[in-house]
Amino acid sequence: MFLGPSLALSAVLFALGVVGVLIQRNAIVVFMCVELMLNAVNLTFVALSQLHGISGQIMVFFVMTVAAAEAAVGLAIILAIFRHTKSVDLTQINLLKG
Amino acid sequence: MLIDLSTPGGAVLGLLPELALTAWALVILLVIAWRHTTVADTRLVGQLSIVGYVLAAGAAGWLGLQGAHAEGLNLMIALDGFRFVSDILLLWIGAAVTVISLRWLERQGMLAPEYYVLLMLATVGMMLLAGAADMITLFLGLEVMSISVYVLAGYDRSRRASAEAALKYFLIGAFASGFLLYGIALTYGAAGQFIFSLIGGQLAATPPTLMAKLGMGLLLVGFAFKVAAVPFHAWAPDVYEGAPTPVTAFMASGVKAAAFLALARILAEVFPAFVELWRPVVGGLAIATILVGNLTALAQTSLKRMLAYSAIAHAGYLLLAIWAQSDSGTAAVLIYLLAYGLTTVAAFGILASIERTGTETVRLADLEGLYSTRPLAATGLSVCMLSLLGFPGTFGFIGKWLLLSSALSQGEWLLPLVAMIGSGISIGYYLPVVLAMVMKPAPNPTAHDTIRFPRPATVAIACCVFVILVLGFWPNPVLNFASRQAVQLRHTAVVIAPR
Amino acid sequence: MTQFVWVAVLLPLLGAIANGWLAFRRPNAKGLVSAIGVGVLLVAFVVAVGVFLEVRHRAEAVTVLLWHWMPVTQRLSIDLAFRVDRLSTVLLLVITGVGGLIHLFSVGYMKSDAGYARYFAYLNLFIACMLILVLGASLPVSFIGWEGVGLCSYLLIGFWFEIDANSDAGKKAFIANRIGDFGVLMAMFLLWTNLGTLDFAEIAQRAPAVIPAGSTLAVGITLLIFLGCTGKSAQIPLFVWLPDAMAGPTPVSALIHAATMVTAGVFLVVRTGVLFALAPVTLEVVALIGALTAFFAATIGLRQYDIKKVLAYSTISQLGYMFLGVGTGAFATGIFHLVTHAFFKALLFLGAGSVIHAMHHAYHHVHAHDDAQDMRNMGGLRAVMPWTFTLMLIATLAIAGVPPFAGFFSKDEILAAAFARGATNPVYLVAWGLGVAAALMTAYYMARLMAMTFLGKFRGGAGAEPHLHEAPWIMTGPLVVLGVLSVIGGAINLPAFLGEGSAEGLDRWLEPVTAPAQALMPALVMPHGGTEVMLLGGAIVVALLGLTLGLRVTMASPIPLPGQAAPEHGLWLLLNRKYYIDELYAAVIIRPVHWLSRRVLWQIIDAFLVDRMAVGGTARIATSLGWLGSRVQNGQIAFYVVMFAAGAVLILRTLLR
Amino acid sequence: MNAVTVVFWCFAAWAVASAVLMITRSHAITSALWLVSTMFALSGIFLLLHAEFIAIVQVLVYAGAVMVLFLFVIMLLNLEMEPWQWRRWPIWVFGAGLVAVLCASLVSLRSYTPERLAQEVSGLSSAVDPAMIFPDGRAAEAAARSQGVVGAMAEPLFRSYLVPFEVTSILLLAAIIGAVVLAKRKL
Repeated sequence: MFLGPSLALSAVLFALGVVGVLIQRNAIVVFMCVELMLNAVNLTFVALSQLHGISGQIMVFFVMTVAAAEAAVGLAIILAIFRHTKSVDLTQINLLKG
Repeated sequence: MLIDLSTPGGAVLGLLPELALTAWALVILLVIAWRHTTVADTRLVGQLSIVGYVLAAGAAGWLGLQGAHAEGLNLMIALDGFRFVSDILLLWIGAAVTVISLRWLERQGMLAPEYYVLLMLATVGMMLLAGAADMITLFLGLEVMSISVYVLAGYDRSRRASAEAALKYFLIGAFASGFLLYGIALTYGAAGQFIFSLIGGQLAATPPTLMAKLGMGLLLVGFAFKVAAVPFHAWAPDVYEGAPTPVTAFMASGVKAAAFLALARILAEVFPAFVELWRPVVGGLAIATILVGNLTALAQTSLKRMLAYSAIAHAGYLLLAIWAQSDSGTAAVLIYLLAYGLTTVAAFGILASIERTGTETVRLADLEGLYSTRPLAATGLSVCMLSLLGFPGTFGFIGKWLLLSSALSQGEWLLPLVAMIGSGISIGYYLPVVLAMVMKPAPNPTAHDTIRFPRPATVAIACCVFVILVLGFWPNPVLNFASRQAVQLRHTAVVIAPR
Repeated sequence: MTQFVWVAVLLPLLGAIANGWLAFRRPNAKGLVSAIGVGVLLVAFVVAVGVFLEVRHRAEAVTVLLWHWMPVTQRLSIDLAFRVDRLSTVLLLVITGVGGLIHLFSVGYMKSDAGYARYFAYLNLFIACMLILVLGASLPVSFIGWEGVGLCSYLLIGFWFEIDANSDAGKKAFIANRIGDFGVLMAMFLLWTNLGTLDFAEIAQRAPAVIPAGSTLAVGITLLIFLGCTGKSAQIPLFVWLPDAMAGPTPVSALIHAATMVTAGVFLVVRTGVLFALAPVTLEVVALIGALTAFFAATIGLRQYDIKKVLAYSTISQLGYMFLGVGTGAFATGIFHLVTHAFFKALLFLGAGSVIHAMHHAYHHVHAHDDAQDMRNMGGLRAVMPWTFTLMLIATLAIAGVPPFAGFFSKDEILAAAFARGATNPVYLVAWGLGVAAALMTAYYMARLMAMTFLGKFRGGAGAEPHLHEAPWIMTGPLVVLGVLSVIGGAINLPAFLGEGSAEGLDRWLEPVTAPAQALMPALVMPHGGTEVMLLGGAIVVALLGLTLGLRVTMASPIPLPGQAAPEHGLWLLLNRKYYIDELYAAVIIRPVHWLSRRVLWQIIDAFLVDRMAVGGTARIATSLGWLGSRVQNGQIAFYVVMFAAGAVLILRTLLR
Repeated sequence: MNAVTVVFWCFAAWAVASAVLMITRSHAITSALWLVSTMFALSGIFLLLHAEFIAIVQVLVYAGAVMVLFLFVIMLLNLEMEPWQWRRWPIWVFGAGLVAVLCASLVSLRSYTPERLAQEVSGLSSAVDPAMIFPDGRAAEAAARSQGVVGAMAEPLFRSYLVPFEVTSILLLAAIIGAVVLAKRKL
């Protein structure tokens, strides 16, 4: 069953994703860290679906669809900013502030 | 009218407004396939898209008039007056933003008619989010809305600020989605359900568990991001400033409204049993949001950014009504969203017309003497500012009054006091706008010559301003209507027997 | 006619819209603008008279329901309704009557101003709002007017917006008022949660049963209402805006900052009299604050050189008297002074406007840029402006409290009431003492104003002198009417000993309004017989003494032009000369008082402490906090994520507590 | 500790190690590859948790398609190597502390066992059999045996969850339009 261990692993991976968002400067890698967070949550869903039935896995299926859609749009946005700044370094992207 | 949502026919009927808008969006896409080159094409598409909003609003109104309700449980989508009213509110915002975008896109050289399709799809997402009756629809609606708005925020591709706004919104938005999803997962774990009313029943049957508490906390984090509550607000000013102005209007009114409606529904249907747990959280968020939003707005010189912080402050006031968790609170949310939506769309609409082509932001100094050259625009913007300030005689006052009284009727003192202090601080930045327009002379006679008020936008803005004033003195019908719809959102869970 | 009272509100509103439209379309159609602007006021006055004639035979109030405004739940139901009773009728007459005269005066005064139509639009809007304020049947309706008059006042103060200081003054006025409004709003919520109503009639009915007399709740509610009144009526500590508000056109000062709007606070106290009757502590506070303001403002008024500033501080001082009056629980007395003050203060301001008008024209002819409002530039105007001089003299005698002019009766009644209360409560005795001292100073500074303006020789330069002339009749006409009212105004409420039939007219007239509150308070035994005569005599002596002193001290020494040697040094040179007694007096009493007035009270307390620290300081703190918030917003996504994580942790830890 | 448990912990260690490496690499491609590695590890855990379909889709869609898109964009942009540097300011120490607290809150979920969850859901004070409380879980296992893994997913997906399934089509449509609009050279 591995319910507890899966939930803990999920939490650790989620936290690692958050840390990645914090420390990385490359917009693409930051986005990948967000994907890691989504994956971590998927693990929670799957672990719980052993008890609660197939609906949890169906949710995971939808989450993957969402992740794919986000990837398409997100990478397009990153391409768009790259056209302006010739860089995807987030520390350089701070025109808007104050 | 009784609708069985478990059958395909019932689902189609129940989702008629969303389906109508989506179908019309597809029709528009087909039109774009042939006509997407000239200014006239863009304009045509924009005008056509308004039909979709009207159709969808008609469908929502029809369902509402038929008294549509679900046979058994609300599966996937809610069938109650609250949803139909939310739908019409959101559709109205979508249509109004479309109208103020009509000539603006041409002026700014953004000739891609897909803009209107994305606006429609975002509205579909907002309607699904606000009307969702289970977590899956909620999440998907949220994502449909968010993905469309991420793109819209970056739609002005010639400006770096727009791309930056899109990137910031996207990265932090996706990050927040992760929290929200985690919340959904843990709530699912604690209740074994995705359907709101069943989760509510399950959670009410047993004392709060660790998993349920964490799930609720993470869901609150996700929504706090969407409504831009402090300290999850930091993205909002940057994104609002960088996005194309009509899109900013859409985000500040529509996205925020949808998130608030969904939050009201979730707290009412899923977590009514945890009310004592989440109240301190929502109250704390409200206090922080009101104070930070209002104080930081004081320091702004760019009008768009000032309105962004003001939008944050208004989210704080709305949290007050959510906090109250009562029928009058829900009615206050509806009324305040209407008042705030009308005002925000009108204010950003005027701002969009004042903007010069290109990248320059409108500063306070740019408004000086507007009253002498463009009296109607200045009057309109003044009314908007007074309504946001909560000046009696405007609809904003009615909204604020209802918010405060809904919180006060729960015997709460601190929150209304903070709200009134915040409202006092807000004089410091709303008033200078009126002051600059009415009391300062224009820096030079040609200062306002670049301002263009296209007819459709003027009509839409004038309607908004007129309604703000009329409802300020005669809000009766709207108030009665809102309170009738609000009571349909139950604040108690149907407790199911423990398994 | 009572049922048509809304016409009196609607017409000025329509006038405002029409004039606002003309301001953009036909800015030069001044004839049309004046016809609309003054016309609507005339009709409104006729309506007011009609209402008065009906109300004369009817003691009970009539509620004119327009439509339901905010019926949200069963508990809260607010109608947009007007309450026509004897109190609102009095105010209705004063506002439309005095307001109409000031409109008429403005036709002449603003004749050559470019913003003529805009001016009348604001003025009409102001009248509409003021009428909503006094006619409102419930607190929220009155609050619309309350906020509306604030907005109009703010628009009119900054009317000449080309000058930055003017719009700043407007802003200051608005902020001070909003602090007060906060109090009113809080009081409204308190009333609503406790009484479940905001209707004036129902408040009066339910409050005695629900709110225990002397309870914290009663004191809290009334103090909050009074906070609103201090803002609107320029009392300590929120008076700072009124002197600055003189930046607007002079008829505006007359209408808004003397005759009508600033008295709204007094009106509100009387309107919610039952609540105040339940809170004796608040009444003491009201009386004491009123007396202190009367004294404090009069002291500052002693040493001002700007003619409008003198009148501004005088207004604050007189408003203090009104609050002293209502603070004794003698509500009708406060309203009495409100009415007479409307007459003579409007007259004073319009007279000052006439003087400024003349000075301005004269300077305009010789292309001088001296200050047309500085009294040191005036002098000797009696010869060229006999009408204005005579009328202002009447007003001076009225405000100083010389019988039989209007101010004498009202001011004396207030002091008598305070003295009577003083028999049982020493607080009122202190207030009475302050009031008498303020009366002395009032007479002094008014005599000084008259002497500097009208007596002696013209100091504004020989070139300008031939161009001085009396104002046209459209301006002097309203002054004459106000002059007559200032003379006979006291007749509406003569003291009892002057005849049984006509005496205490206003007291009896207002009795249906004030009776519920009076029933809750210990009866006020007014002094009679010997005491009354002594008080009356004392008041007359104080007034005459003040006037004589003011006249003599001012005329004793040559008045230096602005920017020349300070008078203090000049006085020392004259020490052993002709006016030895006066100079001794000046050295021992007048100069310390002047010093106190100008250096301590005005410069330190008013300008520095209240103005800079309290008002400005709050604004600065808020702004710097805002700046801090703005710095946190550094544009770095990672930083935003840290804030996000902090929020998430806070929320989760709160829930897991 | 049986063999399955050992395998689970191996996968877990693999996932965490890959994730740590992913977030600390200075080059985007390396990070992406470590993310793929994490996803493989997770898909192994999904298999152990009896979610075979999800495990396959994880490899096919996530690791196969989405990550290839990432790699494609990274290479398209051809970013130069950015030198790794720790953020110096105390604010990042503060941030790390916050994430540690966040992580600790969430890791407290490790105490959950099927028995505990069953007890909490049922509201009973004595120990209960999870199989009694969670009939859906057993039903899913039975469906997987009778209809096959894909069938057990497909049945509810196209019946109960038809509406969300259709909503995903709107989602993808919006994403396609958005991506095209943003990425087109000329509007």
